[in-house]
Formats: sequence, structure tokens, C-alpha cells
Amino acid sequence: MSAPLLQVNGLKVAYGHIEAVKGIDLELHEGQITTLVGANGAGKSTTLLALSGLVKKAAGRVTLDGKDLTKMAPHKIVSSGVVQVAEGRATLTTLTVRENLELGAYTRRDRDSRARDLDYVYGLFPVLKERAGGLAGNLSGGEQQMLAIGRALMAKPRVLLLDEPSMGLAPIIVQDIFRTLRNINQAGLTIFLVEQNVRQALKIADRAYVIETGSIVLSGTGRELLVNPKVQEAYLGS
Amino acid sequence: MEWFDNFWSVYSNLVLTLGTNALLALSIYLTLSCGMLAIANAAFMGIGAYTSALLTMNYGLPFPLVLLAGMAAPAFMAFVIGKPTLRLSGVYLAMATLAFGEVVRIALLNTESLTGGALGLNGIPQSTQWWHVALALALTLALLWRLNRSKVGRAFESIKEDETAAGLMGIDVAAHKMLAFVLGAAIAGLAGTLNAHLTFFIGPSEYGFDRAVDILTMAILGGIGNLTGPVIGAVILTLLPELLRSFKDFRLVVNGFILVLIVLFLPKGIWDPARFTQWFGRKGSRA
Amino acid sequence: ADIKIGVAEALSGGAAQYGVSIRNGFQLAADEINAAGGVNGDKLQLIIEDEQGKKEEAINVFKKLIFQDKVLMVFGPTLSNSAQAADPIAQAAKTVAFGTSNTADGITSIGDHVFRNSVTEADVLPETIKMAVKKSGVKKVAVMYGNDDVFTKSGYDNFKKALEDLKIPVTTTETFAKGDVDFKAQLTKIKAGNPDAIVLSALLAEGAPIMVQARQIGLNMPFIGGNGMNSVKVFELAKDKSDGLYVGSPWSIENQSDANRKFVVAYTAKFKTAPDQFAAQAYDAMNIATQALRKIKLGGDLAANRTALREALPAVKHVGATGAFSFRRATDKAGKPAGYDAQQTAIVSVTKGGKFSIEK
Amino acid sequence: MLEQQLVNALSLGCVYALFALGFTLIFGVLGVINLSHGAVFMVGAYAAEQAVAHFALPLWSALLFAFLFSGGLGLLIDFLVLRPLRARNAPHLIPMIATIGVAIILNNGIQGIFGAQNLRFPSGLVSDDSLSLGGLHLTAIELGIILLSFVLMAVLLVALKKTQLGRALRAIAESPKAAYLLGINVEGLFYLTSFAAAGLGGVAGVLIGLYSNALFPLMGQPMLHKGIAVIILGGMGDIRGALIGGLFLGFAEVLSVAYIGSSMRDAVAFGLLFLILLVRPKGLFGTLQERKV
Amino acid sequence: MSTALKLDSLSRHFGGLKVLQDVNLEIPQGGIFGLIGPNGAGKTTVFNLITGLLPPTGGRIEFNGQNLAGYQPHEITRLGIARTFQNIRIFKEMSLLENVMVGLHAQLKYDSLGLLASSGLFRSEERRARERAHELLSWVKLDHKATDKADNLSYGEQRKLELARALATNPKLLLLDEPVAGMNSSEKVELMIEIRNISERGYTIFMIEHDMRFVMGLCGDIAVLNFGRIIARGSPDAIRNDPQVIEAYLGREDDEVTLDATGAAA
Ligand SMILES: Nc1ncnc2c1ncn2[C@@H]1O[C@H](COP(=O)(O)OP(=O)(O)OP(=O)(O)O)[C@@H](O)[C@H]1O
Ligand SMILES: Nc1ncnc2c1ncn2[C@@H]1O[C@H](COP(=O)(O)OP(=O)(O)OP(=O)(O)O)[C@@H](O)[C@H]1O
Ligand SMILES: [Mg+2]
Ligand SMILES: [Mg+2]
Repeated sequence: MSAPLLQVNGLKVAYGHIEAVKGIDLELHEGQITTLVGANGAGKSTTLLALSGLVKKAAGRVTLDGKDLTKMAPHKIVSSGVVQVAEGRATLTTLTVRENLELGAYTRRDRDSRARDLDYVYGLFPVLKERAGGLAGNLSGGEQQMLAIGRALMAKPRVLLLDEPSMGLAPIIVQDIFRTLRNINQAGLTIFLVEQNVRQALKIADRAYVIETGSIVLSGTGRELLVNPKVQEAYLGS
Repeated sequence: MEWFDNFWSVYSNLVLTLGTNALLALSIYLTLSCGMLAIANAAFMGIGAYTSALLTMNYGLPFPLVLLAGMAAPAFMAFVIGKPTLRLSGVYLAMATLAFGEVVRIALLNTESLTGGALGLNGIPQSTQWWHVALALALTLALLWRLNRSKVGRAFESIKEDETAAGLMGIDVAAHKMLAFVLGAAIAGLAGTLNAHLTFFIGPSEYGFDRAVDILTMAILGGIGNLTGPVIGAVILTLLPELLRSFKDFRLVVNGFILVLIVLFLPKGIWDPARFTQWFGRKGSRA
Repeated sequence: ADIKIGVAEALSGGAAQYGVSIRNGFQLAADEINAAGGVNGDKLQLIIEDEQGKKEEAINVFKKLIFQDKVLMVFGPTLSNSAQAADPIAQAAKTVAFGTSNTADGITSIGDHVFRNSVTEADVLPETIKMAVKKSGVKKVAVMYGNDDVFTKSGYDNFKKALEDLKIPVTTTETFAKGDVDFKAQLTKIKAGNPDAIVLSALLAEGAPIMVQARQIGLNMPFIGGNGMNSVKVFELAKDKSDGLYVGSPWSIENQSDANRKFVVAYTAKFKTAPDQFAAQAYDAMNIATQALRKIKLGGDLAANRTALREALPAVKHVGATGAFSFRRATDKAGKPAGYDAQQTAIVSVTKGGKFSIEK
Repeated sequence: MLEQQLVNALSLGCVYALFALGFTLIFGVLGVINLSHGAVFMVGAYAAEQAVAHFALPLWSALLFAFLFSGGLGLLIDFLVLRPLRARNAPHLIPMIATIGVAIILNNGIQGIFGAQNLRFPSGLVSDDSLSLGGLHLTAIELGIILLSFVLMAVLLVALKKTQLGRALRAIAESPKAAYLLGINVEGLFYLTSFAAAGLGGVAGVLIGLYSNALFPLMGQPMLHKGIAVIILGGMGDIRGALIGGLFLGFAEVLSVAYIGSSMRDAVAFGLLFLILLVRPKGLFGTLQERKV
Repeated sequence: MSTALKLDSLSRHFGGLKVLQDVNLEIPQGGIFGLIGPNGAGKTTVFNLITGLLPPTGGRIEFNGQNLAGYQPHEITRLGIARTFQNIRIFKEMSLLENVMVGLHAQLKYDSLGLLASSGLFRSEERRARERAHELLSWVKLDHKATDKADNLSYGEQRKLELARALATNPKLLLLDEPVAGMNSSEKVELMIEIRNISERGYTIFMIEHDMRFVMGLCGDIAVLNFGRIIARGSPDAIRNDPQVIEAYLGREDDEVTLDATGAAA
């Protein structure tokens, strides 16, 4: 197998005395969907925030295509192509939907293709086009999630980090979102997906990690974990 | 006890000022603890001071009665303006209360026949004894301590954190805000009354913007997590300029530096129990 | 032994612009006296404290000076408000409190230990107004004053009384506040009343811009100013728009008396800036106190020394930078004798071409 | 007389607006009520005065110098005081208290160095004389202030509304975390804002110093009080609000002097402010940012 | 069975946006009632109207026969309606115990005089409140963390705390807005059991949820809201098979997205 696009070695993160992530290794391969699943408070969001440079790493190393991202400032990480859709969506409620999307392309200099990408996102989520001029704060929860994903896509990322994109969404939208994720993945985008919706996540993932209280306890292909009895008992509730 | 007599003759005013400033810091703490940035406390102090001084000078009322009136007048005023004002939030509330304070100050300037205008009131009898201040502070602390431990204190805190959620807990948000506001005004009025009967003189400029900001600074600098913070903040802010006298022309510059440093290194206020436990925790783990 | 004299003035905060001049005046006088051999062989030792222009601080500082530093007497504080709060402390401690810049009514009624050599404008303003009437044919005036400041407000009260006494009609009375930058609204209104002069009770910070802005909107009549305007700074601040300002005061920088010339030269040499009235009054005050000190014998008993000084002061007659000076007994609210005010004659001068010129 | 008063009101309103622009910008982006803005304003005026006195700079370069000097000072304040507080996640009133400390340092530092006496710019920097337009008096500096405050507001408004930088600033204003995730150099833009706002403050200091002919160490404090009223009246952080709020205050003050009496001026102005807040709890342009349940 | 809550042609507009249009709904006393519907359908808005956070544009709400028009949120709570929020709104700086005790506010019977006089009533009422709070925390299995700061709880725990706090107001009707959002399957199962237990204690529960296993597993009766109108109402089975609901909301189960063989490159 080729070298991983994004590699994480021995990542540790602490909040005060509490070590939320206790030295984990991850590999994201180009063009794949990798998923990280685990219970509430296991350290999933913390891992993603560390990758984006929003929390301090106590130890460990992150590289993208050989380039060291460990100590990079958050905005530089985004410009190098690692873009996150955060938990809670981080919608800019006082800006319009369209302005939110335009800000997604903040790090990009190619102004011309921005309009094309906007159309692409509107194609994925037509409701955003309808509400383009309205304040993003007035969107419903599900609409905001779509906006957050669309906004991240506007950055033309190499790696898309998603923190629980299905949270609070209607079943039909969840299916939509997962379908969209698979589509954009098939168009070549590398995706790192953190999910509570373990079944769905494992179904579309090439590669999966299970995290428990800050440590990776299991890994394998999505399908392997889907049938793993431990996973079934602890996360699939069956 | 000679040293004490000496000390007291030099520093009595300073010590009693500590007491009244602590009352002022507590008065704003009360509204802050309810999540309201209301800074009319300087004005309430002024209303208390003028009401009581006028009663003393023009009618010769006994001091206990004057104290009561000095608290009642600002409390009543707070009640009247509280109704429309307390709907405002954040800095807008701050501004509205500040504007109210300006109006009070200008009213004092313009009602010359009663208040002496810019010349103020002078020759106020010095009725405040040290134990008045001590007792006022002790009673206020006891009252607030009790309040904090009751459902009212919990209601204040929940309103501070999330007004909507507090309302849905069955708490009458408007009534509780009003209570904090009125009580805060009464305490500020108490401080104003004690101060007026200590310093022979009061004038409108004492109750303006600068005093309002001073009061706020004392509370925030000390920490508004509990009752100790505002008192400590008042003590430090009152003493600091005295302690820095040797810096002469640049002493307020040094004063400013110290203020900034305190804020930088103790951003939750000086009295922050969480940090203390953290320090002790750290020491413990090292041992 | 050194003679310890307390000086409590506002050296920081807004009032520092007066407090600093005052301190300089004291310092100059004390240095001169010490250089000339001191008081009966003893040197004057000034203990200078900043009272920030706040009443609480003034009380604290008075207490410190009187009870801790055990000074013989206290000069200050800078503002009348602070004096109302602090002078009773000195009075109770039977220590002389000597104000050089407190002009408000009633200060000297606090008690018989309260002295001042600051002329209350009541004595001066009628002279100024009369001079303006005489020289510029003033028949009706507009009045403008800072109503949130004791100094300018009590100045206004005196103007008002003087205008009433002289039966000069007032077209309009306008106020402003400390720190204002724009006075055109008031001036425009004044212009509509078409007065022959503008009576102005202001400090320089506002007074100079008022003159400039008045000229800018075409008000070219004379100004009649109070003590606050009596400073050569007005030329620096109002430049070519400073002409036509009448001020009356015992002191004028242009007064060519020996005492004053000596003072102006020495002050300018020492502090690299021209003196103002605040400095002149402080300078004289120190000399007045020194005269009293020369007359008494200082023993080991502080209380006795303080009393002796108190007894000696009222008799002092002095001719200084501010001219001939003597004390005048004031009365308290009940009409009983209390402290001492200044008795001086006013010099009226008018600004012309960047200079004060004395009008006779 | 009314016409002249209206002109007076316009120029006074623009004086307030000019001061308020930088003040509101800082609040809008950093979320800090920067109580040292008045002191920075004063330092800008003093810096230009010194530069003019020593190097006989013409007006435009004095303004540029004041912009850079105050801007640098703003940057320094941000770097030394506000940035550490951001990093420590200080509760929201804390930065404001820190800026009070900064203001104390600057006001008293300047007083320690230059004394408490008034200064003024050398005459001849701009003409003191007024132009008379059909019986109305207006000085060059007033005209300049009026023009500049409108132009600056328009420029800032367009920049914030229409450019990617402006959107980024608004994003930061709402949520620095979201802005980070979008690849916005948040710290960089905080610095830029602090620099620009303080620079504008310095320019305002020079112009208003020229307007009133008086520089003194505490000249920023009354401006600050009025500035707070203006930006809250307009709606915190709103650029249009700074101008409208400034004009409102200017007109309220001047007209109450003209028709009610000058001793009631501030009572009328603040009383109106109070009433407006009761009707529009978020100021004239404030958007209700009530979060969804 | 009597009616707990009745929505009578309820509407709400935001400017031109008609979020709710003539919604009629009756919720019987007892049991667990579900409200589902696409994102933005207006579900949370329904809760906001019931709890008095927003006034309706038209129509009326009756609770146990009483018209709620004009009531303040805290008065509605005291009438016996409590809720949780879609975006958790606990009091983060307070301990778990305090959070729940805030919910008990209206039930503490001491007045401000008793508070000052240190009367026995004050102390006994506070003790009673503390005991009750512990009891409620143990219902949601959080009692062991009673003195922790609420902010330190994980997401799922915060949701449970919110539930306990809502119960503390002694409601007759409990509104839950997406109680299991952000929980994993085993946590959901656990909460399902807890909610059923609560319902069996006699509370009427009205909940919004997107998790179909959860809704279908708990609710006997479900309404579906779409574009501000009720489009279906009935048993889980009826809802599951309603073509309109499938079209607007559920999608087809077999449509679940998987990584098909071609997608599984690498
Ligand atoms: N800012 C913070 N300060 C202190 N502790 C924190 C902070 N953020 C998270 N934690 C703690 O770190 C641990 C991991 O949290 P994290 O948010 O990464 O979990 P998660 O796996 O994303 O959970 P969830 O599924 O609930 O989102 C938890 O115990 C949490 O309480
Ligand atoms: N305060 C408001 N101002 C304007 N529009 C609003 C407001 N609150 C809600 N809306 C709009 O009303 C519609 C319904 O919102 P609501 O939150 O009730 O949806 P919901 O059914 O709860 O959706 P979700 O399942 O995503 O939470 C949405 O389109 C939303 O944008
Ligand atoms: Mg998470
Ligand atoms: Mg909802």
C-alpha cells in the first residue's frame, strides 16, 4: 500500500491534568474514507481539534504528505488542505448563508472557480440556494449541518475532517449526507469521519478505528469491525 | 495601645474608606452575580449620600433614620427605573444605567437651591463611627452569604448562565433581576450615606462615570465568583495608590501596571478558589 | 531643626494642571528662603503629597501629614471640594490649613485654623467689569461658565452678583462641561443676543478654545474672564484669537513691581515655563507663612508650636508677587468669627498682541 | 441661527463619529470594550504635536505619523495585554478592566512626561479662520472632519460588507473558533484590527486636537464617555451605527443647547439615549442575536 | 383518557416565513408521544410556542383545558410543563446538584424573611430539596457525580442532567427535544429504558427525535410535521409505512448508504 496521506503518531492531548487523548496513531490514505468511532467523551473531537491545530498537542507528530503539520498555525493547516467540519457546526449565524459559503473559500486565491464551486454546493444542498441571502442563524439544525459541509467543500480540501455530521438530522437527510460523502469521496477526496452513528460510519468506511477513553482499542477495515462482536455489543446495541 | 492610637489617627479614614468601598463592590457584585452589567451604583451611592446628608442637615434626623432613608431612596429609584431597564442585556444595560447615572449627576448640578450644584454640600456632621461601617459591612456580608446559599442565590446564578433556561425552571427572571438591582442600590446607598457622614462634604462629581468604573473594577479585579473577591478587590484598589506614594509623579503609572499585571496573571480575579485548589493540587502531586 | 511644612496638592488626575504649578511655587519660595539662611537659622522642609484632586485622598493626606509626619502646618489642598473635606481634619487637630487655590465660598468658615490667600473673585470681578465698561463701552453681556466645576461655578456666582450690583443686563447665560471640545452651539446662541462682551468663568482648557471658536463664528467682542483665564498660556493656546480678554486679579505677569519681576524671572529660570496665578499665590503663601514663623519661637511641643503659628499668622502683612496682602477675618455660618480670607487689590489687564497689558 | 446650529451639530456629530469609528471597530472584531481608546487617541495627538514641533511636518504627514504611532501603540497593547487574555480565555469583562489599567498608564505617563498643562498644535498647521458660506461659519478642520468621517465610514462599510477580508472580520467577530476552522489567520486579523482601530484613534486625536485647540493628558476621557454612548446608541460594533450615533449625539447636544438650555444639554442627550435603548434594546442598528433554542 | 395538551390551529410566522400553519394536535394524558419531521419543519418551534418563549402568530394552546395565551415561561413551567433543549442548555458553572436544585426553585416554600431569620423552615426546605435532587440524579444515574461541575460532563451525561433538571420542576408534561442526539447506540438503549421508567412514574412525555429506532421503540403515538403542517399521525407501524412520510422524511431503509464494491478502491 502507498504511504498514507495523513499520518498521526503518538498524539497526546491534555486538558489541565486530564489526558483526553493518550498517544494514538492514525493513518489516512489518499482517496479513502477513514472513520473514528467511540462513546461520548472518548476523545474523538479532541483528536480532530488537535489535527486542525485548535488544541495544543502534548506530544506526537502529524504529517500531511510528508509535510510536518504538528506545530503549524490553524490557518496554515487549512491552507495546506486539511479542513474540518466541527462538532456543533460552527455556523456563523450573523452572516448570510452565501457569505458563510464564500468564507469557506477564504484560503483560496483562485477567484474564478469559486462561483463554480458555489453552484456545486448548491447542487448538493438545494435548500442552501433557497436561503442564500438569509442569515445562517435562522436555519434549522439540519440545514446548518448542510451549510457546514458545503462551506468546508468550498475550501477544496485534500482531507476533510467531519465531526458527527449526522447529528440531529432527519433519517432521509442522514442518508443524503452519507451518500454525498461517498460521492465526494469517489471524486477523490480523502475523508476522516468521526461518528456516533457507528453502523452507518462503518458501512461506508474503508478503514476504521475505535477509540475508548483516549486510546485506540481496535482498528481494521469498516467491514471487519462491523462484524466484530465487541463492536456489535458496545456500539451497535444489538 | 499607643501605636494603635497613632495608626488610627493617621489611617482611620483610609480604613473606613476600605469599608465603604467594600460595600460598593458588593453592591455591584450582587447585580453581576445575576448576570447584569448594571453600573448605576455610583449614582445610587450619590442618591443615598444626598438624601441622607440633606435629611441630617435640614431636619436633624437621628442617624439610624438617616441611614434607612439613605438606603430606601436609591432602592426606590432602582425600582422605578428597573422595570423598563432590566430587559436590556450586556453592554446595553450598562449603557442605560450609565446614562441614568449621568442624568442623576446633572440633576444634582442643576438643582442648586437644594444640592448646592457643583459646589456640593459641605459641613455635613461627622456621624459615622468606625463601628457603623464595620457593622454595615458585616450585616451585608451575612445577608449576601445567606442569600447565596438559598434558592434566591441559585436563581441568580442560573439567570446569569442562561436566562431562558432559568425561566423554564419556574424562576421569575424579571422579579429576581429586580430584587438584585434594588438590593444592590440599597447597599450602594448605605455606602454613600456612611461616606457622606464621614467626609464633611459631598459633591456631584464624586458620583460620575469614574466612580462607576472604579466600583466595577474593584469587583471584577477581586473576582466575582464569591463574596470574598469584591472585598479583596476593594481593599487592593483602595490601598494600592497609598502604598505607591514613593513613586511620586509616576505612581499612577505604576498603579496602572500593577492593575494590568494582576489582570494578566489572574484573569479570573484575585480570589479564585478554583485556582487555589489547582495550586494546592499541583503541590500535592509534586510531593 | 528643620521646620516641616506639609504640602497636599493634586499632582495627578485632572487637577494636576493646577497642583503642579502650585507645588512649583512653594518649591521656589522654600528654596529661596532656605538659600537665604532659612527661618531664624532653621531650614524649611517641604513634605509634598499627592492628593489626586479627590476628597478621600485629601483627607488621607492631611491625616498623614498632621499625625504621622507631624508637620507644623499644611498647605493645600488644590480644589475647593477637597478643602471642604480635608480642612475640618486640620481644624480638629488645631493645625493651620492654608489654601492657595480654594476660591469657593465658605471654606474659611470651617474654623479659625483655616487660612487662604486665594482672592475670592467677589473682590476682583466688579473691578474687572467696571474696567471693561469704561474701556470698551460694554452695556449688556452674555455669560458663559463651566457648571460642573467648583472653581468656575463659584466664579460664575460672583460674576452674577457683580453684574446685578452694577445693573448690567445679561442677554443669555450658557454653560458647558469639563472636557467639552465644542462650544459653537452656545456661542451661536450668544451671538443671536448680540451682547457687547462675553463674561467667561472658565479654566484655560476650555476657556482658550472658547475664545478661538467665538472668533471663528464672528464674535469679536471682548471677553471678561475670571482667575482661571489669567495665564500667559492663553496666548499659546488661542494664538491670534486671544486679543480682547479682560482679566482682573491681584497678580498679573505684566505687573512690573520688584517682587513680581523677581518671581517671574526666578520661576521661569527654574521651571522653564512662565508662572501662572496659581504659582504666584503659592509662592506668596510660603513667604507669608515664613513671616509668621520668623515672629514665633519654636519649642519642642508641636501643639504649642502650631498654636503659636496660628496666632502669629493673621497679623502678617506682605508685599509679594501678588502685591500688597493682608488677612481679613471671615465668619462661619452662625456669623461668628472663623478663618481668614485674603485682602488684596485687583489689577485689571487686557490681552493685546500676545501680551497682557495693565489697564489703569 | 438655526442653520448655523445645524452646521455646528453636523460637525460636532462627526467629531464624535470619528472617535467612535475605531472604538466600535475594536469592539466589533475583538469583542472588547477598549477603555484605553481614549488614551490612545490622546497619545496620537501628542505624538503628532511633538513631530510637528520638532520636524515641522505638514498636516498630512502629521496625520500619517499619528496613524502609525497610535497604530503601533494599539498593536503593542494587543500583543502585551489582550493576546495573553485571549489565550487564557479570560471571562468577558476582564479585557475591559485590563484596558482601564492601560489607560491609567498612558494618561499618567504622558502627564509625567509633558505635564498636565494644555498644549496646542503650532498655528499655521491648518488655518484657524473660518470660511463663511452664505453667512454660515465653518472652519477648514471642521470641513475635514465631516468629510473624513463620512469617507472613512463608507470605506469601512464597503470593506466589511463586500470584501473577503471584511467577511473574515465578521466571522471572527462572531466566533474565533469557526474562523480558525475556515483557515482565517485569526490572530493576524486581531492585530490588524487593533492596529487600524488605534491608528484611526490617533488620527481622530490630531483632528479633534486641532478642532478644539487643546491637548491635555486627560483629553481622551470625556471623548471616551461620549464614544461609549455613541457606539452603544448605534449598535455595538456597527460601523454605520458609529456615524449615526455620533450625529445623533451631536444634534441632541447642539439642539438642546439652542432650544432647551445648555445646562440641560447632557441630561437631554443621555436621557434620549436612555429612552432609545428602551425602545431599541440593541441600539439603532443592533441586530438581535438571540440564539435559537 | 383526557387531553393533556391541545394545539388549536396554531401558526407561527417569522417575517414572511410561515414556519407553522394551522397545526392541530391533541396529546392525551399519560404515555409517550412522538413528533418527527424533516429538519426545519418547525418541531422545535412548536416547543418554543408551548413553553411561552415565542408568542404564536395565530391559534391557541391549551394545557389541561387552560389557555396558555399570555403566560410567561416561568408561569407555564409552574403550571406543569418542563422541557429539554435541542442544544443543551445546562448551567455549566454550577454543580449537578445545584442544577437540579434550581429546578426545584418554585417548590421551596420559604420566603425571604425566613431566609434572613435562619428559620427552621429554611433549613428543612433546603435539606428536602437536596434529598430530592439526589433522588432525581439517581434516576438518571448521575448521583455519583453530584458535586462535579456540569461543564465537565460528557455530552450524553449533560443530556441526562438536563432531563433530571426538567423533572425537578415537577412537571405533568415533559417536552424532550432530541434527547438522544449525539449518543451512541448503547447509550441510546440505556436512555430509552430510563425514559420509559419516567413515563411509568406518571409523566406525560412529548418528544421530538430523529432516531427512528428510538422513537418507534418508545412512542405509542406519533405525529409527523412537514413544512409546518401535520401530514400524518398514528402508530409507529402506520407512520413507518405512510408513503408521504417515507417520501418527506424516512427515505427507504434499503437506501442506506454502503460502500459498494466499486467504491471500495484501494
Ligand atoms: N475544553 C475542555 N476542558 C476540559 N476537558 C475537556 C474539554 N473538552 C473535552 N474535555 C474532556 O475530554 C474528554 C474527551 O472529549 P471529546 O470532546 O474529545 O470526546 P468525544 O469523543 O468527541 O465525545 P462526544 O461523542 O460526546 O462528542 C472528555 O472527558 C471531555 O470531558
Ligand atoms: N427566530 C427565528 N427567526 C427566523 N426563522 C426562524 C427562527 N426560528 C426558527 N426559524 C426557522 O423556522 C424553521 C423551523 O425551525 P425549527 O427549529 O422549528 O425546526 P425543527 O423542526 O426543530 O428542525 P430540526 O429538526 O433541524 O431541529 C426553520 O426553517 C428555521 O430556519
Ligand atoms: Mg465529540
Ligand atoms: Mg429542532
